[in-house]
Amino acid sequence: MLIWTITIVAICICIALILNLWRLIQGPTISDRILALDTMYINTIALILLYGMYIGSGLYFEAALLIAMLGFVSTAALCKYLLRGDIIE
Amino acid sequence: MRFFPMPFHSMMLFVVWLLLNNSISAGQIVLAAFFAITIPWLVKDMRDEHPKIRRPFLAIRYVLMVMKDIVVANVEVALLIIGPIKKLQPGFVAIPINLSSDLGITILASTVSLTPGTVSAEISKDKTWLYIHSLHLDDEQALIAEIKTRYEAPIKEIFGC
Amino acid sequence: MNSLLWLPFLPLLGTFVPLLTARYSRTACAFMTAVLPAVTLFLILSHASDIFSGKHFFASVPWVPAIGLELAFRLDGLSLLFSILILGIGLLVILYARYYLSAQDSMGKFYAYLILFMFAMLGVVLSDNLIQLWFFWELTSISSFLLISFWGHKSEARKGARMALTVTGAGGLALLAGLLLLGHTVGSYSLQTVLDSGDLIKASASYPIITVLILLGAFTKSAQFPFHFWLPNAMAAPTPVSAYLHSATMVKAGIFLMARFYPSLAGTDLWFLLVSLTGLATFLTGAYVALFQHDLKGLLANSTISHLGLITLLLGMGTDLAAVAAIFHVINHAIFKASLFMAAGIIDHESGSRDMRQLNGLWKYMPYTATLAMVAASSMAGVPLLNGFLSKEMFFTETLHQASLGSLSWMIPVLATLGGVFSVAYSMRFIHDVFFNGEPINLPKTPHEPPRYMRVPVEILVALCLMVGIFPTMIVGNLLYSAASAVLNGDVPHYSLAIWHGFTYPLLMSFIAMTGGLIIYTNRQHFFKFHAQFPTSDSKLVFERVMQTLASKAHKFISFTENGSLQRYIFFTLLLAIVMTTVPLLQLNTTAGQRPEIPVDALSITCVVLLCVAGVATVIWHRRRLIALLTLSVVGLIVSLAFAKFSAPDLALTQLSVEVVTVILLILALFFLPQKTPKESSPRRVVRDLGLAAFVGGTVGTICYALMTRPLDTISTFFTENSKTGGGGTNIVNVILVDFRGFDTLGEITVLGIAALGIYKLIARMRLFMPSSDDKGRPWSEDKYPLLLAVISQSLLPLALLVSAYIFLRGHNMPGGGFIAGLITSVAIIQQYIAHGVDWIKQRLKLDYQIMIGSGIGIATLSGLGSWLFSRPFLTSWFDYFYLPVIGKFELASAMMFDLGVFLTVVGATMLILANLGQLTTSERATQKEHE
Amino acid sequence: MQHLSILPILIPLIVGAALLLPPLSKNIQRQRVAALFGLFSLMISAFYLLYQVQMEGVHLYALGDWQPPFGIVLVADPVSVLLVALTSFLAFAVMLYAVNGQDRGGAYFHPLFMFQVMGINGAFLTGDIFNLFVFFEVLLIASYALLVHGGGKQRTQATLHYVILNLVGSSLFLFGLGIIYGTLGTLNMADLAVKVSSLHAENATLAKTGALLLLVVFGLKAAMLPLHFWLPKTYASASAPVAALFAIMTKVGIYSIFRVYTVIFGDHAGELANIATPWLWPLALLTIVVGTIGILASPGLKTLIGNLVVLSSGTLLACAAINSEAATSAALYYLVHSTLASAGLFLLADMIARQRGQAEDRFVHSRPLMQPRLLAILFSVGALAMIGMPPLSGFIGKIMILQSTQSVAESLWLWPLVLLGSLAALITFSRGGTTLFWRHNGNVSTEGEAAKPLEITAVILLFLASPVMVIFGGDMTIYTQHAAHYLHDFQSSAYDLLPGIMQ
Amino acid sequence: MEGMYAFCVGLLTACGVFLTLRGRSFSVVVGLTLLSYAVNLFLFASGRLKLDAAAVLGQSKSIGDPLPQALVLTAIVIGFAMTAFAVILAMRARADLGNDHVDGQIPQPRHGINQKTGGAK
Amino acid sequence: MPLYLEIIVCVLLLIGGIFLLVGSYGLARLPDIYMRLHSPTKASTLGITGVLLASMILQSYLQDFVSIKELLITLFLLITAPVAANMIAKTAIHHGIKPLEKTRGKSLIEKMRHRNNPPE
Ligand code: NA
Ligand code: NA
Repeated sequence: MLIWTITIVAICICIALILNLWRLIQGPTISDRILALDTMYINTIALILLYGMYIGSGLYFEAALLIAMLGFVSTAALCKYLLRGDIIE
Repeated sequence: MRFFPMPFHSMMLFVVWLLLNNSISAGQIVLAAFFAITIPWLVKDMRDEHPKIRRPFLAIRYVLMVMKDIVVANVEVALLIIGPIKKLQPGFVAIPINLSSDLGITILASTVSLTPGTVSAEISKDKTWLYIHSLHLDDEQALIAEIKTRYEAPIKEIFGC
Repeated sequence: MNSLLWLPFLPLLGTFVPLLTARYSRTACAFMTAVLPAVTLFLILSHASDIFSGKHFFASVPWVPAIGLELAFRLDGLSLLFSILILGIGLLVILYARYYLSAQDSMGKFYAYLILFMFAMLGVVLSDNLIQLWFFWELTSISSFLLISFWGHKSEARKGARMALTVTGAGGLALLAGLLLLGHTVGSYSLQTVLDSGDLIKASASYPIITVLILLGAFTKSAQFPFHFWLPNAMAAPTPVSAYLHSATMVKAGIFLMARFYPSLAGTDLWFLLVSLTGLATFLTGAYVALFQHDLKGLLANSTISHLGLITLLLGMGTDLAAVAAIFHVINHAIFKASLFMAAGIIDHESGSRDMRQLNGLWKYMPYTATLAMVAASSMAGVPLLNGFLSKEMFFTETLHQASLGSLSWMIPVLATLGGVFSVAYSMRFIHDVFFNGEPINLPKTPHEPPRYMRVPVEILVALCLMVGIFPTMIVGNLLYSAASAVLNGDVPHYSLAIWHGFTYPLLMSFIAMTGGLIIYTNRQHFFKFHAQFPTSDSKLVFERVMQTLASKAHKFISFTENGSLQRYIFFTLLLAIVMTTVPLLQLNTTAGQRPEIPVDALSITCVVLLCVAGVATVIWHRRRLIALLTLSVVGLIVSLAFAKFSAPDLALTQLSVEVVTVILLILALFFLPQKTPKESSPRRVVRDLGLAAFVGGTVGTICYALMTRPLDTISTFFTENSKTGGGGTNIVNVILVDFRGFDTLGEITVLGIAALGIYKLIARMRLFMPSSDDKGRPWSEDKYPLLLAVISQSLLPLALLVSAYIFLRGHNMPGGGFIAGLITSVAIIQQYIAHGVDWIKQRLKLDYQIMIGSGIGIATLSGLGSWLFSRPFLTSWFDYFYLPVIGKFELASAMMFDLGVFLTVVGATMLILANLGQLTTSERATQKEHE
Repeated sequence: MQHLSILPILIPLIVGAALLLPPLSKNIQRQRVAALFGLFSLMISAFYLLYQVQMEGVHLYALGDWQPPFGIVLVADPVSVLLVALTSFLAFAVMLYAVNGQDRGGAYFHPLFMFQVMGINGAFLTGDIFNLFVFFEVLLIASYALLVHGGGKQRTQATLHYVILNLVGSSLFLFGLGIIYGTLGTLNMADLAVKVSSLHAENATLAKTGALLLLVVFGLKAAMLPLHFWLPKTYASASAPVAALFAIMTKVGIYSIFRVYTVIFGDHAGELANIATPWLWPLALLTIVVGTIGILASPGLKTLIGNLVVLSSGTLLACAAINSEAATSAALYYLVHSTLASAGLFLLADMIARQRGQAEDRFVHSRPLMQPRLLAILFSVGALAMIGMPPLSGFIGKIMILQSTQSVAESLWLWPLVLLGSLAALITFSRGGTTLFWRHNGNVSTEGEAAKPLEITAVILLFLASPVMVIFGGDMTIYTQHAAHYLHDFQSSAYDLLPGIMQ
Repeated sequence: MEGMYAFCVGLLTACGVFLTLRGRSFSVVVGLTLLSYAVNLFLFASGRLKLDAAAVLGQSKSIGDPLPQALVLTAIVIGFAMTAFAVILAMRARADLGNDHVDGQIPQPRHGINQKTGGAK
Repeated sequence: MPLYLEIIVCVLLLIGGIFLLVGSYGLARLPDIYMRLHSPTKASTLGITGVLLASMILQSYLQDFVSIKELLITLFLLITAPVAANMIAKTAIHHGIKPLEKTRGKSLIEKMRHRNNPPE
């Protein structure tokens, strides 16, 4: 059952990722694209956790944690660029 | 206070360390304590002054309430998203706020973003207005009132400002 | 005779004498300079009697055996003869130059060059080793360059010197090739061996090429046609140089070379054709051209060419007697030509001109010098009772005995006589035009006799002309005989140096030459008119033009290939790479190997789609820079996912953290670089690049696939087995990084540290263009530090540091480690910079990033050095388990120290880059505002 | 001295790190003293290492005490120690020049210089192919940073090209390493050499692509045609001490080619035996041609030297293609000679340029020099050495190279090209020299800067090597022959370096 | 799976190469970054792909080849350093030379070509 | 694994998966940037929480001790998601991106852009 659920959820996430990609490519505004990327980070976190569950390993937790931490920084930096141009001022 | 310039953070760090290591062995506790002391000591200069939590229990209650709201909000929003888009009535709302600390404003804005169909979009220069975007705006005044009573008031109380 | 080893070096020692004594009086300097050559001459002469009696002297010590170079000298008849010429005439030139050089000329320098040249020449003639011979040969080119360009401020001197160096240098290179081939053929670079292996050489397949190459060396040096043009231009040198180099010595080096290798190379048809025809051509051209020179030295130079041609012709004939005649003429020519040059120098010196159209009737002004010059010139013309007559007579005799041209052999004596006619004519011109022929015209100075001692060298030489001319056997008999015997490497045929041989054909030829010469000279106006019809070609101009064309063609080629386009350079680099890899790849029959493949799943397909779409989107949108950056992030993200999926958690972590820092850097770059990318690639260029890109990508993909589908045995099992026991950690990757291959990591953090330092250098004093609005022309927002971001960032910092500590500490046993921890810390700090700005941080964070880098690398190195205390190699790790009450068992390892170094370097480097870049722009903005 | 063979890497590393730390970091005088002291001790240790290797044979230094082929080893053999000694000597002389003020053109000159030396020495000493990559990167990144030293548009421009090209090169390097590891499963060069012989069929084909990719990478460093474009401009625009230090940079590429294609893919490599030769030979000859043309086209002294470096690279590559002991020996001799001579010339060009006002080092009419005689003497020495005319060392190297050709075809190609290259150098040097020193008018430029005694000492030190290499040419060539023999002897250059592996 | 992986590596390489061949420094840097991704994936693949085989003792069923992972880690770090340098150098070049073309000057379109295309139109 | 645990994990996972999908679906579907902002900040955050909880339970079971470090990710996301949303909203407002025609209070955008107070 678990494997099946994981598969179903994985498919959900795959669709979600494709939708994110679609938005990223489609735009229309740059803010949309950043948002899409940010969402993609979140979906990726789920994907990694799911994979860890699938193979029954806890080794990938830190990767998920890092995406959570660093994805935010990169979103913030991108937005700051759009707002101010200079991100470190 | 010399050892704990940021007691709340120290506590959090202590817990988080143990969380991360999934262990409460003596060695990890020593390490947790070590980091709970050193990290705040390292970063204490890197902070602006923030008001202290005056009412910790209220704070906990607030957190729990927000968590519940998040779940509810999400279900609501999920339904809205899946439902017919044409029926959605989005809107911008300006909410007057009366919080004197940046931390308070931040918590309020974050809460608003996490809960029912609203996202904090902007804060006015003089920090007296919070602009939000609502996914489905039925009644503007009701929304303002709900946010002010449900979230702003407890925050004010927690930090005493 | 061991003195032979150091004897040639006496003049070398002597080069320092003039430099040291130049500060004293000129006479003293000249005298002191002359001492060492005189001693050398004396020492060499002291062996003369032995050599005359048939003895040869050899001396050698090994020098560079690898190339067959020995320090090897020989003193035989030929060497003796040339040594005497070099040192004897050299001494006279020293004396002469004492008076010739003006006060402005640096006498010390001149003498030093002169003696250096003397040394080089002596080395050439005394060499008993092919390589060493070439060594000195090149030295003569160099020292003659210095002498010709002695008056370097004059354009002709520079050009003449360069021309001489170029031509003789080129010949020298040919000679080197020839000598190396010769040595290779014989199997030895010893001259004696080579001389004894004549038959072997002539039989070998490389004989023609050897001969041609060696002759090229000889011909260029001896100004043989068609390489003769440099010699007249070398007349820009001070006259003592001309007298010495261009009459007596250097130009004779080529002759010497032919004489030296006579036993090895001469006597074949090839030799005859090359040498005698070249000699003949040179003999005639020189003689003809000499007649029409207006410059006194030009006339002498061309006559030198002609006489060198004569000697070459003799050497080419291949008969023993011709060789003897050649040697004899070498002596005679050296004597009379040196004196003529000196006389010309005196005339130039005392009258201020060398133009024979101005110089007239000098007899009245300098009768004594005129007498000397006339005797010498007569000798040149081949007037009986003078030495020139004797050797010319021998020359005529030999031309008559020549049969190698078959039925055309009669031409040789005829042409020789024709040459003789012109010799007489130009000698006449020298005498008549200068010393008689009316009054001088517009001379800068009133001519008069030179100082007493300036004439002495001329007197000695003219005296020699007479003495050799009248008592040849007594004066030069032995010398000639022993030299000839050396040239012929054995028996010398019978010859007679008598003045009178009866009424013979040669005498007739001499007579024809005399009368013909006189006729031509008296009718010179017609000849001058005839000659004037031809366009004068100034060899200097031609040479310069050729050189300039060469340079400009080269320049054109270089600026065509190295056109400064990086795109082209990269294109070629990749093209070469792809050609080199695809050629072997064509031999690969099947791409897929035996290894079973992992089945495909939906998740992977999704990721592949994401990766490919994002990658292609990056390319398509590379001109919309921010979007390209976003798609690039997606690619990075998927790459980290791939690492995670294929069991490399450490890689995933590293890739993720590096990715963020890279994106931040690129965002910074976005701000400072122009916001728009114009479309400038032509469709053709795009198609070309796409083609190459596809080709490269295809090849890489193919190889990658081929590799992955084939099984592999690696050394990695060792790491797996020893990770825990030997490295003390369960995370094998980390143990490899800090222990098994810690040295790589040390290098890697050094790279990072250096990059930071380099970037700091780049940032320093960088003047930036900062757009005041974004790419759509919208002004920037006024909200510098958004409130939410600022507050939240502060709260995240301690958390991030804790995570960083966690990642750091677990690294040895679980995915993580110093590098990732360092990047997390850096990103956390960068976030504070983004949220709060530089000034805010500056007041609060007192970290010297440079010191962090230094101490990071230092700590990592020191942790490696620790093992020296235990006599183990650098970076030998140490770890142990300890027990403490309460805490329990824990591990301490030197690898953690190492990892700490890594951590510090990473943080220091990243922050040095970003913080300084931020700081710079902030201060710039401030100043800009001030200006406004 | 158990640790002697790692000192050439550690000394510059430690001194470089120390230069970033107080009390050295803030005071330029102290930095100079420390840098000179560091390089001097480096020189001593390098020459002592050379002596030791000659006396006792190859030093194998297993880092971390992990035996080959598992750990990284340093191999101090006759070839590598020769180059290390050369680098150390060069670095010391160049630093002696730089401390007269050239080190002021920007921050971190001394530590970067140290790291650069560390990278070069590491690349020479390492016996591990991935570690070679790492040291390549160390020396490259340091060279990037040093290249911009002194600032200026041209420098930035040249650096940009240099950096990007080398980044592409580094990518190719990694592709190549991936293929090598993916087929052979090991990284130790000796182990690779042993394993490569047992490769068969398809794996051998794959390995071949990797090996040839590496050739492109090394060729890029060595300025092999058509990868040479970057060199003349880069060298001409670098500040003098940097350009002089760069004289050894192309040699790193050359060295790697010798090491990799003699030891790993040499005679014993089975299907991969001597794979580089068919490529190397024509490209080397073309490099010589292009170098020669470049020499003729050179408008100034620095460009000329840059093109001479290309020429010498081509010559050395031709030696590598000939692939014999004699050729390797010739190459080693010529390499040492050309490195020192070109380095000295770069420094000299700088002294000349500083005295000629706007004309700088270009071959044009200008004001007279302040120290014409001194500079002219030094110039002649450098020029003669570079052209390969006696009495300086170039001729021995040239003759060794000419003598090392093995077949008529080889001789027919190489001899004319090498000799014409010399002729081109002769022509351009005589044109340049006469112009620089004699074609002038007016007074000495007031903005000119006379060469300082230490600077002159540095140049003399570099040039002095040339006559020394002639006078002691016998010993020197015996050494290079010995080193070449070592490199070509599979037993000593491969099996002996794998103590734990059964043959 | 290997085929897809190889395809991705090839595609990334191609994208990287194409961008590296562009004229503006930003594109080139992006291209080099893509290329370094491809390189890292390639180098990683030289140890062959394995699922659930993290090189951590006691954590997974089997153990993949840890050596290429360590090599890739080194390569990533070095690549990062190099990219950082290239980015800042691109800025510096822009500051010094006034434009962001890798050759330091904007190439002038050649007249001949313009005329030709103009004529064709 | 006990069935009840498996069921809990599966339910949590499914909830997470669905919310994640809905979040991304909204992102793709909703008509303007301001509306799209809602879906990832909320739906995805909740979705990830579901997956995290599931992972927590499963890993705790698999590794035989309570593994609650996944909470840390939740914590991070809860803290950062609103800020990210705020930043993106700010960029959209700064760029003056027009909301859907029927949006109420459109006039506020100009005020927000300059962070002024709303008109009285
Ligand atoms: Na800034
Ligand atoms: Na690690």
